Amino acid sequence: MSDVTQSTAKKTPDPVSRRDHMAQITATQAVNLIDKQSAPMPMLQLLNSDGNILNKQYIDAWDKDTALKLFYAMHFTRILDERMIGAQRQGRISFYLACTGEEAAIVGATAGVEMRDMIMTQYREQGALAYRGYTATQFMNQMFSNVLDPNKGRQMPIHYGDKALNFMTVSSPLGTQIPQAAGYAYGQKMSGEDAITLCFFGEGAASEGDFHAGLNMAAVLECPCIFLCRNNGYAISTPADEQFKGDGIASRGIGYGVHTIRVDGNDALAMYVAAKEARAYALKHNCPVLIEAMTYRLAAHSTSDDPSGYRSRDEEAVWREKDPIMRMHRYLQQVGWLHEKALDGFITQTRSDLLAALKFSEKQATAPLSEIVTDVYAEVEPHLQDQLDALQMHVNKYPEAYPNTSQQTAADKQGEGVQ
Amino acid sequence: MSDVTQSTAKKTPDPVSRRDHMAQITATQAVNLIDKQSAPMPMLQLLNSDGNILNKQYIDAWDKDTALKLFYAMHFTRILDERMIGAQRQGRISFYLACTGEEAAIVGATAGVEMRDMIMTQYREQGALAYRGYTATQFMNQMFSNVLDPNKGRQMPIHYGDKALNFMTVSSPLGTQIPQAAGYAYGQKMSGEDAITLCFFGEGAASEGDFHAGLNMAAVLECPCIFLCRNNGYAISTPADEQFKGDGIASRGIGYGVHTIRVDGNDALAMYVAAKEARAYALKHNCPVLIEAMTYRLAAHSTSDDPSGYRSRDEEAVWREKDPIMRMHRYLQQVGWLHEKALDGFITQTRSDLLAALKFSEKQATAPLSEIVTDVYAEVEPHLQDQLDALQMHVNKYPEAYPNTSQQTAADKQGEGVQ
Amino acid sequence: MAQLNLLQAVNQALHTAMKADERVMVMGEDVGHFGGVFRATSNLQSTFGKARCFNTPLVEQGILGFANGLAAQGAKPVAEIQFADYIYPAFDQIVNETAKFRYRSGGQFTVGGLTIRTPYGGGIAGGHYHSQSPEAFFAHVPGIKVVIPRNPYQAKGLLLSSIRANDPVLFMEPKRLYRASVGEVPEMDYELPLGHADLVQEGSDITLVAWGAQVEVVQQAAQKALSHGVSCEIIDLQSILPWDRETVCQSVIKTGRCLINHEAPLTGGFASEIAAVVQSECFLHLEAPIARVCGLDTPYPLAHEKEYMPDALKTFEAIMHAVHF
Amino acid sequence: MAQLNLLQAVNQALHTAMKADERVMVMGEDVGHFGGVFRATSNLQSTFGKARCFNTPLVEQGILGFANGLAAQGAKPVAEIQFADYIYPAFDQIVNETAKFRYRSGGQFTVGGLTIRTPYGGGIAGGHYHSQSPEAFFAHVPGIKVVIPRNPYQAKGLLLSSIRANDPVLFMEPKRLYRASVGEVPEMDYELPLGHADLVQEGSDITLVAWGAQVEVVQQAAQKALSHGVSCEIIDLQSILPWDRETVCQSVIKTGRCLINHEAPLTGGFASEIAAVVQSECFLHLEAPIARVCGLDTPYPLAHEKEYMPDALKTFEAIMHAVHF
Ligand SMILES: Cc1ncc(C[n+]2csc(CCOP(=O)(O)OP(=O)(O)O)c2C)c(N)n1
Ligand SMILES: Cc1ncc(C[n+]2csc(CCOP(=O)(O)OP(=O)(O)O)c2C)c(N)n1
Ligand SMILES: [Mg+2]
Ligand SMILES: [Mg+2]
Repeated sequence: MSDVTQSTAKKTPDPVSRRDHMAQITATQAVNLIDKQSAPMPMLQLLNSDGNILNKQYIDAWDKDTALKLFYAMHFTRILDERMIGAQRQGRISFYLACTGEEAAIVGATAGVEMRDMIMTQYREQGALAYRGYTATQFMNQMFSNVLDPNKGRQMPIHYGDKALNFMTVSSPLGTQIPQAAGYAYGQKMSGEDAITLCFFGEGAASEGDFHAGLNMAAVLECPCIFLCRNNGYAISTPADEQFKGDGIASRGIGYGVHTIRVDGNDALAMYVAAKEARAYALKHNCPVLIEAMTYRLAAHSTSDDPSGYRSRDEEAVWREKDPIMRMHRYLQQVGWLHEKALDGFITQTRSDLLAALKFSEKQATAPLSEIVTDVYAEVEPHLQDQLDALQMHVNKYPEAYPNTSQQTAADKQGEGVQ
Repeated sequence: MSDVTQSTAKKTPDPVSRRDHMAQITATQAVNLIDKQSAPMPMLQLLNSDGNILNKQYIDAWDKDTALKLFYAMHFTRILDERMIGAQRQGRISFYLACTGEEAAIVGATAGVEMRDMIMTQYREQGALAYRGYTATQFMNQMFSNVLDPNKGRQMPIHYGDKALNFMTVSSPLGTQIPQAAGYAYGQKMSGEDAITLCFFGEGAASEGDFHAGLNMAAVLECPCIFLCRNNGYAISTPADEQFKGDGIASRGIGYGVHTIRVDGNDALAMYVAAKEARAYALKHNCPVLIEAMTYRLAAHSTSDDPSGYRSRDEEAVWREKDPIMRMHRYLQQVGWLHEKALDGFITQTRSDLLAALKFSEKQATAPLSEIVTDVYAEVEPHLQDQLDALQMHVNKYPEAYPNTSQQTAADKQGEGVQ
Repeated sequence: MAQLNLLQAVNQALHTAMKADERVMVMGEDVGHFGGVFRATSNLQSTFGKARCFNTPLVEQGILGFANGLAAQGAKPVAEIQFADYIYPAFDQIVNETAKFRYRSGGQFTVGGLTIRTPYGGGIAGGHYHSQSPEAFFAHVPGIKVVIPRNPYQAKGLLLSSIRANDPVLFMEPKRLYRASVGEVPEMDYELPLGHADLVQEGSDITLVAWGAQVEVVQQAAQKALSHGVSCEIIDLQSILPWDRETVCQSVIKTGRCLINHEAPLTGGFASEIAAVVQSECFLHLEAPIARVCGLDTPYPLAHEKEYMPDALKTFEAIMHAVHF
Repeated sequence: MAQLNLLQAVNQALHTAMKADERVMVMGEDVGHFGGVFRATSNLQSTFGKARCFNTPLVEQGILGFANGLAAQGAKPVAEIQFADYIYPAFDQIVNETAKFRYRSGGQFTVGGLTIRTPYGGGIAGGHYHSQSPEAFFAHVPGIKVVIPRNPYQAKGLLLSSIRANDPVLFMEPKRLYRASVGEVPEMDYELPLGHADLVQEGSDITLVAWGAQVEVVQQAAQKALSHGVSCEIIDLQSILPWDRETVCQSVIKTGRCLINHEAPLTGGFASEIAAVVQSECFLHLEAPIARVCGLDTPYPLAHEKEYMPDALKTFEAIMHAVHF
């Protein structure tokens, strides 16, 4: 028996010439199937539903300014959602996707990292932009795909992106940003930046192969990043229990050797603290940290979706009770930081800002026709120039058939192109 | 505080109308990063290096016939490896890939399942075929890509496949068989078969996205299969510690909610018992089981590889001491089942069988030229018939340039085609 | 006969196939209880049970990997990829596995029972991740078949053939026609042959080749050309791989001119293959260069979607150019 | 000047690029200490450290995902895919991400610094998983460039240009020439322009277009044709996307005939694009149909590799057929 232990649990491999992929493994003589219960994954909660702090150690985790900024960004996001769902119903935009119910998870985590950190998202994280100061007009320009959108109106509504705010342009294919975040963080480390990458995704997207690739590579290649999974119970109509059989996404961290924390995603303080500590840990140890935010998608998947076909009102009601904005509201009341009137003012102001921005943005022109071929390559390659020339001639011949760009084309020629 | 536990650790979700993806989750108020140490993964060992049984409970785990059949298949595999590495050095075949050092993991697991179970492999699992009775000539026909290979010589050496033995034809792209195994097992379940799928792969291949897909889908869709990862420390030159940072592959099972067992892969009895129990469990519960076999690739990756560039002789020597065939040999001696003379006879016979088969197979013709277009589709589509006709005319015009098939073509026409 | 839209025709085909053969199983993201994001799989789960119509986790490579294994076992999986734009994570499983399964095993193992359904194409303000037409990628892959219907009647008949074919089939559904295209669909079980083009309209001056939603675009162009005295023959390819070279070439030999229209980018699109074959087979009959009216060589844009599209006007212009060459 | 083989030239280019710019980083399976399964990355890790030349886990979609992120951050990753046959798991990251990164963000974010290196092609008894030539798939993807060298001199100069280009480049290396192609390679740092074809040999009767390892095949065919009195002009495309339409079309206008040769299957191969453009641009000058001498529409076989290949004899036959059309 001693021989067994020696041969299979050798603890001191020769560092120079001899590897032992079993150095840390001990032996057993019993046939036991290990199951998920063997690694319990409790969820961090710092605020209860009354807004009381549950762990006094975190009483000074943030200051009033941060807490209020975060709270206002949550409100901004909620109001934006309401406004845009309305706009979509009115046929003013083609598509919208709401963050409702997940504001604490997103804004909380964003507040917990630094402005110099890169944020990569899935699509439901407009709260991160709101916290970083993206304006009503900026949101609207993207959603109306007009000439003022720095993404040049090339993608559907909600595919925001802003270089200045370190917010990577959203891409629809799910999960692709996960290994990209690892690579981006590796680049940050290599160029000596004091910054990490914060990468958001849904529990549905975590089923993609890219999730596996990203977490494993980040661990092996020592990338300072935070993987933040919003487990909101649904991927469109697919409930979490048809998505995985493990204990959420957090339990996967163990398998990758990635430090992991599960958090109550409707608790802004817990999200803030978790993100802040995760950031510090990731930077200090050059490693990824996985956060699973347990939350709920109160909204429909998108404006194309009607959840009444796949989940009960009953279930939604339970979660409406757990509204993260409400909880934060109570907390701010408890600690005496809430100025109700200022809040009302902010809400009113935001509503009117958004409406004004909407009215402004929807009137802006489309980017000039020539932009159809730019940014495919660094330069417009000859074959694309030829295609543009032919297209331009065609549009000139049939201006009425292409009303969006035929006018612009004319305007361009007169040097009056919209900027 | 009571409120917290209620809202986040609800244990009795309404079965009809209300889902709760957090029903099993408890709350904590401490910020703790969970790491891989939280789920220890010991390794099942039943034979020590002297061949003594470590757990008397398994003293009758198998009978003499099974043990000897398994042992002979291990020997057959080892001899085949030696012979074919030689053949490759002599330039008789282009490529070979040895199983050496991993015979117990592969043959042990194969012995632990039933003949009616489907086996899908990566490429290093010829021991499974040997156990199931693939003959010397069958091996050789594949490796010489001749007309007698039922796979019709379409793939490189070692891409075995045999329908009669329930052994899926090997495919080079790594990991692709993992989700396929889940689907195959689902099909077995749906058609009411009393059978599972046993799917082998390496710890390197377990990095592929297909691994993630396969394990998760098998768990969610309740597929009766065994995923058997051979963790042999290397993926070509890449050591396991540059492949992952978790505790091997076993620790990932937790995250998928897949029952898992880690086994000493050089211990044939432990592998046999683990596979047998895993099979029973998978069938009974309609679920996957993950087995991680801890072993070592004693051979070079393939005949194209020279491991001296990336690992020490020292390290190899440690593992040569742990030779699975030696351990099994000692065990058989201990229990009095070994007939040394019969073994010598088997070895001598196998050597001469293999040599004879090699000499036979290398002389067999290539499949007829017409086979170049069959099996692309169920029928030869018109465009492929046209391409074949043109090719055949071309070959007829320049027979000396296509010596392999020009003769055959002539032979075919005389109705003398090799069968 | 019932008037159905294209979605309903697909749904009816699935019902018919599942009823006739219990080995037919439908799988994909949200295809279960919900019936798919477009509702193409409505009521399949309630009719045939959760074991035969099931949601998968969100992993396209897994959907195809699983479906390959399931088909190898003898079942007939109909796997949905929610949008053709999201088929690329499954590219390896399709190109290296599905398409080579039979060949590599000498016919011992096949995934001939597999059908992959996916909505494709633009015109729905979807930008470059909800508008792609990736048929050319798959047309370059020996071992699968690629089929595209243009209306409900074809959709049902071709889908039934695809499911029952002994070869794996990629069945691409023009999503902008899902509700827009309505027509008579027999309630009975019928199949339309794969690999055959459909002669939509006879004509004498030029052959127009298209498939899926673009057939209606070239029809409009032909209409306009007719008012300028030009008679167009219109061929709907239906099958992209293998494609009906004979029908196309015979037509071009008759008309002397050829135009191919597709939404995908010009360079390396499937029009290039058709043009390459036609110029070779009809060399002595061509009176003008073969024209390709296709998407630009850019990602599919949003704001400039109208300008990007190979629409009827552009097609008309190219027709007139060919005729006056 | 030193005589190097193609592998050594690639290795030298990588050394040169990494030395000149610390943002250049080499990554992939086994590229580290081991120097890659073909040894193309030999000594990079010992020279530039493990942080700049590193092994990745075995996951192509991750390699490209990681490299996309790294490039977006401003680095210049050179990611190796061990065999082109294994690039498909990364297809989504390349087609939907790499190629659209700049476009979708209006130029705010780009992965222009990315280079993907991969060995491709047959002739090494590799069967269908070690022989594929997947260039046509990528040629249909606006937003990346595809480059293929045919000898050591090109390999170094084109690889340096690719690494430094402001666009993502897929750099495909003809593996059967890795050791077989030897030639003089300047030790200095030099670049060859992307998007330009190389006129290998002037001639008057027919234009032969090829790239990579097939250039030498068409050269052999041209040699044989010459002995039959036929003068061939030979063009090595070098860049597949964008490709040099002008050089090819000018040549065909001169010779009146065109043949394209590639290893990949015929249907939907890149020869079809060239044929489609040439028939259009050179319509009035063509004296024979454009010929395509390509792989069969089957998976790349093993036992019948010789028969499958678009070899010199088949090319010669097609030349003579075109000339006597
Ligand atoms: C690769 C890919 N497959 C499918 C889709 C279609 N799709 C869009 S959102 C979605 C569900 C995502 O669920 P989850 O990741 O949980 O995020 P949530 O919507 O809940 O925030 C699906 C299937 C896609 N965008 N990309
Ligand atoms: C998709 C894919 N990528 C790369 C390769 C090349 N390759 C062949 S074997 C191998 C290493 C596999 O290692 P592992 O899975 O540990 O199996 P082992 O060789 O140790 O048995 C690699 C990288 C491949 N065959 N397929
Ligand atoms: Mg979700
Ligand atoms: Mg290994």
